[in-house]
Amino acid sequence: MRKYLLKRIFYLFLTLFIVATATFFLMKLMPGTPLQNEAKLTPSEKAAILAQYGLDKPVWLQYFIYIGGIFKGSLGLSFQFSDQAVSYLIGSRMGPSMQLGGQALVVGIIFGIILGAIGAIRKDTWADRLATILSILGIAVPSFVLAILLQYYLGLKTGWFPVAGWSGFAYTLLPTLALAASPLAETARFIRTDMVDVLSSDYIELAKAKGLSKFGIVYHHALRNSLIPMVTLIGPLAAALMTGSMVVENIFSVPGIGEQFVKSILVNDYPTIMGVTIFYSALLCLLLLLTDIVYGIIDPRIRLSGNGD
Amino acid sequence: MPDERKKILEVHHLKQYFNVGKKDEVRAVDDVSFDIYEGETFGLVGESGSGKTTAGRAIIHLYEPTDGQIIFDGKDVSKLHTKKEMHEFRREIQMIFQDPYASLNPRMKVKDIVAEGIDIHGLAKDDADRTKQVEDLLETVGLNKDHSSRYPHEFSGGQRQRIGIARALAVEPKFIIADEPISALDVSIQAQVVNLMKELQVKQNLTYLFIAHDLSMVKYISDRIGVMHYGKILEIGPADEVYNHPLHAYTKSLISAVPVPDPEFERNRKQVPYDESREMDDKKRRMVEIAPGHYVRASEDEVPMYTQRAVDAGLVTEFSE
Amino acid sequence: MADNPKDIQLTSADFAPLDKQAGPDNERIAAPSLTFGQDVWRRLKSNKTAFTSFIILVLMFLIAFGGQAIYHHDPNAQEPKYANLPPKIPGVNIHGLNGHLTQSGQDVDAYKQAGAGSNVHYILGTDYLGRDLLARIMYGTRISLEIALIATLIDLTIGVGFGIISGWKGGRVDLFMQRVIEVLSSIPQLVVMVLMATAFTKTGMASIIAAIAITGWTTMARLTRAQTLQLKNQDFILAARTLGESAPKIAWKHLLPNLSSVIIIQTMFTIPSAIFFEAFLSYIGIGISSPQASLGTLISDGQKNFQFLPYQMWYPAIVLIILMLAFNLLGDGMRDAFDPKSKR
Amino acid sequence: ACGSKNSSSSSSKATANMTMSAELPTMDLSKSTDVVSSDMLNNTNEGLYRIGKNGSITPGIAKATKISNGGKTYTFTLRKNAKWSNGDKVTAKDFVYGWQRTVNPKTASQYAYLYSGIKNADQIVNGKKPVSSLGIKADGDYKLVVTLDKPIAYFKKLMGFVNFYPQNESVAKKYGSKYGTTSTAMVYNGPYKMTGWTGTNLSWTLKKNNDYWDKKAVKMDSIKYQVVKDQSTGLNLFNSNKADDTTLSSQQVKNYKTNKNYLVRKTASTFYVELNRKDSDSTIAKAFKNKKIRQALSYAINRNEYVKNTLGDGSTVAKGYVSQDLAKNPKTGKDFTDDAYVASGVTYNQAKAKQLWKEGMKEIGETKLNIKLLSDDTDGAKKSTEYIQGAWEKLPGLTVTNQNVPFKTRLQRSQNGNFDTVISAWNADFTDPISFLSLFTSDNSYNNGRYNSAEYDSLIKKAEGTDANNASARWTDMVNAEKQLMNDQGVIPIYQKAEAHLTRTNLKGIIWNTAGTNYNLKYMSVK
Amino acid sequence: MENPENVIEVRDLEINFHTYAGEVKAIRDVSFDLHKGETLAIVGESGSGKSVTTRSLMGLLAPNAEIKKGSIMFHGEDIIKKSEKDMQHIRGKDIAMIFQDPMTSLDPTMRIGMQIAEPLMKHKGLKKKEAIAQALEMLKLVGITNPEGRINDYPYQFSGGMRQRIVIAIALVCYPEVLIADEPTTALDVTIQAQILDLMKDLQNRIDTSIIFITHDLGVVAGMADRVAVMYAGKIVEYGTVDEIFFNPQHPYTWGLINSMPTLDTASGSLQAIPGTPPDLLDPPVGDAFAARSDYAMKIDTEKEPPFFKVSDTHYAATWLLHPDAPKVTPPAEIVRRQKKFAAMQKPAAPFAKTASKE
Ligand SMILES: Nc1ncnc2c1ncn2[C@@H]1O[C@H](COP(=O)(O)OP(=O)(O)OP(=O)(O)O)[C@@H](O)[C@H]1O
Ligand SMILES: Nc1ncnc2c1ncn2[C@@H]1O[C@H](COP(=O)(O)OP(=O)(O)OP(=O)(O)O)[C@@H](O)[C@H]1O
Ligand SMILES: [Mg+2]
Ligand SMILES: [Mg+2]
Repeated sequence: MRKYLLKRIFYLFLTLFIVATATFFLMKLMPGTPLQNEAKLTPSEKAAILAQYGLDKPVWLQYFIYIGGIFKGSLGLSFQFSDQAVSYLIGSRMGPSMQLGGQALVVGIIFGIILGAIGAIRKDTWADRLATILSILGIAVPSFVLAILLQYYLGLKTGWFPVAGWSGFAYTLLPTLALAASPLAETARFIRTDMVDVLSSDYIELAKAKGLSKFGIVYHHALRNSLIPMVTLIGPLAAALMTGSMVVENIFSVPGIGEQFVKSILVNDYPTIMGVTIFYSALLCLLLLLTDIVYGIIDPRIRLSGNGD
Repeated sequence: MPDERKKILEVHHLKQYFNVGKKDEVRAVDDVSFDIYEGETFGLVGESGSGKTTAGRAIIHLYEPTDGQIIFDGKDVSKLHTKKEMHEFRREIQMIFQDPYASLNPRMKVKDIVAEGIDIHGLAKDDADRTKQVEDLLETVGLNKDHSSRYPHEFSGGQRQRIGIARALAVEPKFIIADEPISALDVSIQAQVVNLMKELQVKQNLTYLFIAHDLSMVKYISDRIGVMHYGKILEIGPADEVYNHPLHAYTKSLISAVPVPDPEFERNRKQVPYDESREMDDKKRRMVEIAPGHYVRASEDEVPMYTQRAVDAGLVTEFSE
Repeated sequence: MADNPKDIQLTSADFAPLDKQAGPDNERIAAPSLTFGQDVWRRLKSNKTAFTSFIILVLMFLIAFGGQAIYHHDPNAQEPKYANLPPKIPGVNIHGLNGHLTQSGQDVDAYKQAGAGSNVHYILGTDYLGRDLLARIMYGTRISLEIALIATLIDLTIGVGFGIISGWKGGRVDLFMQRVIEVLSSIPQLVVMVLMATAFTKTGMASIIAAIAITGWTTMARLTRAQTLQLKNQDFILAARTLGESAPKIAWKHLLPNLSSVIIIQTMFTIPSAIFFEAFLSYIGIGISSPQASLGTLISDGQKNFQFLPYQMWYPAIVLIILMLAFNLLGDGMRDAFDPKSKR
Repeated sequence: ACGSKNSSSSSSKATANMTMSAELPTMDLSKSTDVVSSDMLNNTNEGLYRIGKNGSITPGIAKATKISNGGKTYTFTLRKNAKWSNGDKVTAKDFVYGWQRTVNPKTASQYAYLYSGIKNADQIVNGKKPVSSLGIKADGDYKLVVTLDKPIAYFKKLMGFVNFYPQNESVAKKYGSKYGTTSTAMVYNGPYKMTGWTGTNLSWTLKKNNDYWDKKAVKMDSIKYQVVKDQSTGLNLFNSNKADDTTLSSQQVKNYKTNKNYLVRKTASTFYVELNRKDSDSTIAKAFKNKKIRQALSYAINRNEYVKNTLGDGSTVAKGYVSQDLAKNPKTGKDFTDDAYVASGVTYNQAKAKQLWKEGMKEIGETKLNIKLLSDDTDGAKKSTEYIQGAWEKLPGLTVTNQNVPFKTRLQRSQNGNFDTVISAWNADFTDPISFLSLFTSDNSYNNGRYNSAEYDSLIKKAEGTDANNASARWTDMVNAEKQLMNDQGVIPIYQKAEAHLTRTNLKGIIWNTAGTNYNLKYMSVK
Repeated sequence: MENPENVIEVRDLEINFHTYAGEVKAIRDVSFDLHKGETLAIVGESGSGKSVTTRSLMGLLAPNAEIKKGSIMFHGEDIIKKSEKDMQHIRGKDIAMIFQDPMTSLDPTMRIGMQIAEPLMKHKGLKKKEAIAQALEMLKLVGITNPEGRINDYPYQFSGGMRQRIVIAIALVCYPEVLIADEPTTALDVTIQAQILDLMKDLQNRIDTSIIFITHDLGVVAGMADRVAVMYAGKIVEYGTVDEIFFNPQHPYTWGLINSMPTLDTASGSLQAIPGTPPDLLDPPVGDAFAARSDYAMKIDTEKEPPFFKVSDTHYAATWLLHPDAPKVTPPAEIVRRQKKFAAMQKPAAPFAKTASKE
């Protein structure tokens, strides 16, 4: 178990190192500098400013400085926000994203499970079909369409929810809804497929033979057995929610990291792009590792030592 | 009584370990030696997980053995380096599998399944020859040529198993490893397959390594039997002898557990328990020929005991030693 | 049970032994012979949702790729004076299809306002440059599908190849290949997209496809690897090996056909996700570049005017949603059809 | 959270909710480069002057100004009642510190180039001279002496630009690299103080600054800002009374044109097409050196239709290269664009376009031309390229390929001359035509299309040199330069950018300028 | 025919499955009784309908099944007519079932104690604690060593034989009147199989349930059954006491079955295989379904379905060979040998034959 964990952690760092290296050099290939009004500067002025950002040094040196910085927890300075540390930027923007992502994950998963379970239990009935269509709609409607519909109808027309902004729990509701659609859909589909499998397994047959009611079977046996593999979905899903929220954050003016990421891309703020990329990768790897550990803990069939592939 | 017959296969101290060096190391086959003579059927029995399949696969070189020697037709299998030698080896030795559902590619037509070996080894002159060979093979195994354009899933278990046999026969092998070819089949179908195998053995002068856990069937088809347990062979001997006068306690226990389709017999059946811990002491054991051609895995101090048993069973006279 | 069986009157002819040769064939297979494909097709057909989806997709493909033969409107022809005209179908007087708009709370005839003659009508309206929206949606669907198809092709070649090699080789090779996948899938697709946009000096088809090519195939590779790992120990593969079949041939003859279901199903999900990825890129402004259009660019353009010209968002959005629904439902149906467990 | 529901309820507190389309990147006066920070800094800080209505110069910290030495020495007398929000007095040293900090290469200010003309500024920026040699001296606490290398006609206007505002040395030193990165790591001497800005968040508030010397003039208690990047969201916020000001997109404009809150704010920003006379493709270079072809390309564009139907965001047809509402004739008060108007440079005439095209093509001996049109990949830019492509392709034998690339890529390629035609935009830093015109001198590095006219060069040189202290002569020089450029069709102006707003009518006293610091909210009030 | 000794009476059962290819006539007119305390073995080839028959007793047929005809009387009530809710009260309590594969029939994520306790909580309304306590007793009963230490383990921690014991514990925990064992030992090694079979016999004596035992291993039948029903192609073709079936079989299919197994005495020579494959139940043949594979087939077999002919009070067989007008045939040698043995057994102790078989 320990050995396995250490190995996994080693791989995690290896992955992050490769990601950091790859993004660093790729970013170096891209045009663009911290200069905001490049159009108006003379070359010598430009050179002076670039020197301030350490961009006058040879690339390999910049690379070592950058990698060295990561170990000290520094991801450099943002081009867009002058003098703002990328790590501070990420730190201050992470909160809202995590909150929204977390809420959406909870909402999505709970309703997804319900929808998926209904589909599996009532397989091939109208209820199943309805649940399927509903859940696919969750994936089929682009989040930016869903978000503006929610904002327009539930925010502006009815006035039930704040239209946009970020000052209190009420402001999180619409973005959460908009975000929850896709985890809901994915959960529902996952649970349905999995549960259909489970429901046709021998131990469900035995449970039926015990005389358990349909509810008892689903609740005590089918659900638990479908939920455990579900854990493997949560890791990537959670990571996706943090990264995928950029559209929703943009529309609802949420000061989140996703929204900032897109902005950084649009203004070529490379330190931020790199920082966020590494942050995302770290988050993803960490969530996947956690997922595996949790999976090993909650699934009695799997012992970590056994799945070291 | 030295055997004059030709040994087609010699297995010397074969070891096949999995996940070597890891915590979950499995010694699936652990120091196994036996010989198989040309034209005979050698039965290998043992509980699930005792290493029968692994032994079979190691012999046919699906695994790289951890240790030991396999000599087939006088050639050391692990020394077949050139492609051609390996190719030749692959023709001479074939395998029949346990699960008739998993052993046929569900996406291929029967004729292509059967002809696979013919294609690989280029045994057909042309398409017509290929078709004819396939049809002949199907007929040999009791199917008709209409079946050749169907897919495996349309066949019953027994029919599939016969297709598997036809596939193995297509390359005209000398030696066939049959890994529990009948365990997945219905009783009535088992007989079809067993009869077919016996018939083919005579007709085509085949040698079989017949793996099974059904002792009565093994006894019926085999000339000699090896009993495996925990990766080791515990007893080897002529089929009748092993079945009727088992020397090793494990063999005894195994045979006593076989259900017999005779209510009267069953009513009086006594099961002999077996204490596995005996095998677990750290004594050095090797195969000892207790009676002619009848070997038991024993430590030096156990030999007299087994000899006594053999004498009691009338397998040897007291003086033969 | 039978009341008096012995009373049944029979003649001795009835008891004549049966001629074995003339008797019924005891190895007969009664069921009609179905190839795997036929079997899948049959089951797909019996699944109404999936079949409808299939038909819809076929239609959409036909319209997207061949529709211009019937609807001859240049999707790029500008008519700025007729910009932002709502749908108008001659003879139909339903609000939304009659060329009327609600502007500043008032119902106005947009066509009259734009000074369009009575012979001017756009079935789905026009966009901000006065381009025919129907033509653009058809064109956009085509571009979206093209992206999806190319992404799928890449999935198939790189993903499947990678997965098979990784699974088949095992050991160190597998370990290394798994790491490659891990690294690739932990870089956000968006970053790759940005990098590609730069590498290609502009955003557009090529950079989107390149981005998908770099990261999109990992799921396929994972799936095929897992499946290959399972298959490679199957008896029929072992049988092929004992017959002396070479590895590439085994991959081609035995692995691929048996992977086909996994591959096809995954493809059904790759296609919509590629379409979706492009739509998302369009929204944040790094998608297909003008005057090319994709469903994504059309929706994100329309989305901006949603409150005033809802049709500009809805029509492409509906096409996208139907496309997504159809692909997903077909994918689900395929999964059921390929799954031997649900064999009936 | 969402306090005063409607700002029109003029109860006790006067508040308003404004929207911004981009984040606030910094509150460091030396580092501000964008409109958001310059707007915020302009309202929370004050320099020697404050730019008032129509670019007028209104009093700031300077009470009196003396110009001597042929316009090369400025002596400012500072008011004694000006204070920082931490209680410190605003003194001449603060100006010296602020200016020196900005030109100091260590600060890496990107607007230090505006100091060009102040004594030694260029050398200091390039690290050739010490910071202390900058031509600014404090003569006691309340007297400031600035020395220039040459007269700068618009120097007073420059003083209303945030990079020339004073900075409090003790505060700047205290926060070090954190200075200006949050609303608390900053000190204010203007009408408002900023609160609630963490450095990266999307909302903050301007509160009335009670330490401001002219606080009596300030009517607003607080002005809340929210960054809204999606224009539909902005409109929705406005319609739900959560915002009192928002910008509109084109389609929104179409629907709100008659709304009582509708307002258009012009910016000193002109979009124009440059033609590469040094094109690597010699045929294209040859074509673009032909005036008839250049004119044909200009005549082919129906700017009216484009601005009205396609762009529709309140932008107006360019009257010339220099933007409208930027500068007025010092004598007649007429707008620069009226004085320098050359109709042929910006009119649409398809027939004429085709005719000129044919003639031009004949002159260069070609029948077909294949050119690429480079531009940004933003929405507006895409629309422009699409439109211009459509318009140009009506000229016989001309095919146009669009290239929409990221902003920085576009810049790089324009500067490297790696383009056939490019849609460029220029926005003035300060409210003087020279801010535009200096660009097209033959040696200017931003003259991407390599427009080359000795006449033009000499006119600009005169305006910046010999005529610098003579307002009307300088005006004439600039008008002539513009006419020269237009007659040559050196560039093809398309439109002047404007922002369409919905601004609640009860918001009064907002001063808007097309260049420099756009917003002056000192006199803002709600009715 | 109502007999108080009968726990279950199945009459004229016909079950079809709807499939794409048509109706699979899986059960074609099956009738049998289950006596109190007896073990009834059902043998037959794969696909002959053994599982479907027993599943219908539990009301656990696949959704595409349709009961065309017949009744299943349990305590005077027809199970077929019962609602799903009512069936839930019968399942696990009155009729319990053991499945073939111990490796997959336990919920992998639930502690085995809980799995055994579940029926108690459901049917006896016991609290969790009491139920677990009883489960522990049951674990002891089925011979799990150190049950206290293992009650909280998960299935993967047990070997196949242990798991099958647990499955049996689950089935027996409510002391059901009827226990259906559908090939309970097919997946196990012979040594483990022997243990499990002994355990079942032992438990049956203790709690006196009636067992329906499905298998295709005649050896197992010989050891377990009191009575045997032989199924072929959806029909019962012969039934009788275990001795009658093994020593005096009448149906050619039963002959074939017995003949195809090597016994201790089958020294050499070839086994008598039944040629061919069973008929496709989509389109069952007219007459005797076995005719196509039978060496003794007669013309009538392809025309008319044979009725049951009585051999003895307890022994019936559906083959035209028993018709008084049918020519006498000689069964295969092995059968002749057995019949001789049977005759020998009958003569001296005819009155005791039945009791003897009951042990
Ligand atoms: N590839 C492998 N990796 C690891 N362990 C293996 C592998 N193959 C087999 N084993 C293990 O080796 C042992 C022997 O397995 P093998 O399949 O040879 O037994 P068997 O006698 O054929 O059993 P059965 O009767 O169930 O077929 C088992 O414990 C099995 O789990
Ligand atoms: N759900 C179903 N749909 C269609 N046909 C079915 C279904 N279940 C069973 N059958 C068919 O009913 C017949 C009897 O099946 P059953 O499972 O009772 O056989 P069995 O005697 O138990 O065989 P085995 O020994 O293989 O378990 C078979 O032909 C089978 O194909
Ligand atoms: Mg095996
Ligand atoms: Mg069954």
